[in-house]
Amino acid sequence: MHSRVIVQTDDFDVAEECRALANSGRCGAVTQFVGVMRDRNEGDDIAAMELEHYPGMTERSIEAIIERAGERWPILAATVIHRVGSLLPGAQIVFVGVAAMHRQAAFSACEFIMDYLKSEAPFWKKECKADGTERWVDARDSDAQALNKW
Amino acid sequence: MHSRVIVQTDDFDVAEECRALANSGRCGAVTQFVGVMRDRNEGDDIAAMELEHYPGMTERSIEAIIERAGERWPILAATVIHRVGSLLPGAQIVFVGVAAMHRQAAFSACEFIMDYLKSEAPFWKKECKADGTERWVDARDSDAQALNKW
Amino acid sequence: MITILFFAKYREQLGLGKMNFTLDTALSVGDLKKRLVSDGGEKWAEVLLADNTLCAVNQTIANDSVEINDGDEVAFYPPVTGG
Amino acid sequence: MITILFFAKYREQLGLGKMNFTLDTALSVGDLKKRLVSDGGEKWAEVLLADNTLCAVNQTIANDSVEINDGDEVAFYPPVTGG
Repeated sequence: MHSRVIVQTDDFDVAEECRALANSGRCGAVTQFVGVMRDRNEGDDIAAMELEHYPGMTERSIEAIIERAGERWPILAATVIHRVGSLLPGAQIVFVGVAAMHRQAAFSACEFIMDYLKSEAPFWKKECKADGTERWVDARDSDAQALNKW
Repeated sequence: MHSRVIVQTDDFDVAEECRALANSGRCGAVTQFVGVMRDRNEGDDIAAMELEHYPGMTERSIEAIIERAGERWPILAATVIHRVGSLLPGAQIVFVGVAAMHRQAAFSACEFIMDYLKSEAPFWKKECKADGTERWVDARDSDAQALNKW
Repeated sequence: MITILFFAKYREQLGLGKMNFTLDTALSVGDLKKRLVSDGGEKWAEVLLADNTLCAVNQTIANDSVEINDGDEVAFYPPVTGG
Repeated sequence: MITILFFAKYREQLGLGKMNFTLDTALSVGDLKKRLVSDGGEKWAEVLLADNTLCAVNQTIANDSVEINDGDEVAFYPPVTGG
């Protein structure tokens, strides 16, 4: 199983990632998740966001999550790209892509990786509201609960 | 909910589709499935594939599946693109993309649409084996069983 | 008159993708199958009477009891294998 | 000597992202928290003794009983919110 984990400020190209994931004659299914920055949160208009991470540990924790996914489902390759730094509404934040022979494994592994990334990978979001004030985003109970299905 | 269903011979651009799906300030999650042509099936090397559909009914049946997904999950937009005609191994066959505010709805609706497309949308695959012989692909029991989870 | 369509393997088996059929009396899908088999013989029976043959009337899945009316589009096809 | 890192809200609350700390004796994570709070006061208690404060030792999640050794990298951070 081939894995690729990148934390970067730059945007990513979903089509390019898809092609790279599908680049095995055995691949029949690629499932991709893209997290997008919304322009509202908790009832407020959001003008921008700042994303911070823990260099080193972030990448390691995502690698470990992919490893666990690979033990549960027969997947061929997985790619995770997470952006950090300043982002504007509509921006792509995170990419999780999984290639497998068949779609069931690709779907399950992709959702599994995304659910665990949300709960374990050390990233933090700070929102800049349209009124100029800033706040750190609070963790959501629903993200912790999402792990129950695995 | 905005839906877009296209049957075409041309390839599609996953990044372009992703951007179009994310094009709403409320969108926080885009889930995408891409079916890819494998170079082996049922133990044989496959050189090419021919895809046939039922013009009109194919599009209607996919629209109906998207409609059902929209009744079950709060999704913002869904796109299905399915190629027909001659395809070579590694080619993208089908795209299913779903945009939603949150990832759970996007994941479920995307997998639901793909599972029902597999069982209901009138497409047929004919394989051209590496030895030059042709065969129509048989429907898989596993695709019928995949519907049980919904 | 109705239009009858055949797809994929069935189109090849019958060597026919589309035919017109004059409806002299109201027919169900099941009646139509019997008429076509009685007119066409063995090869048609293999296609139309197979357990997993699907039928759509005006692009909606139809079982044998569905009534066919003048002007309808009737399609017969094998289990689908797209995606 | 160990390195101690603070991230996100905690980095801002303490006005500090990274510090060195001389380990004169073996300490557990819980011991280290107590030492830092006793040295730093109220503001440090708010960060280090909060129910949901996470700690990683050498980039692996660690609870209060984990032993810290010379040269280790210890990080304190709030619940994660990426994705």
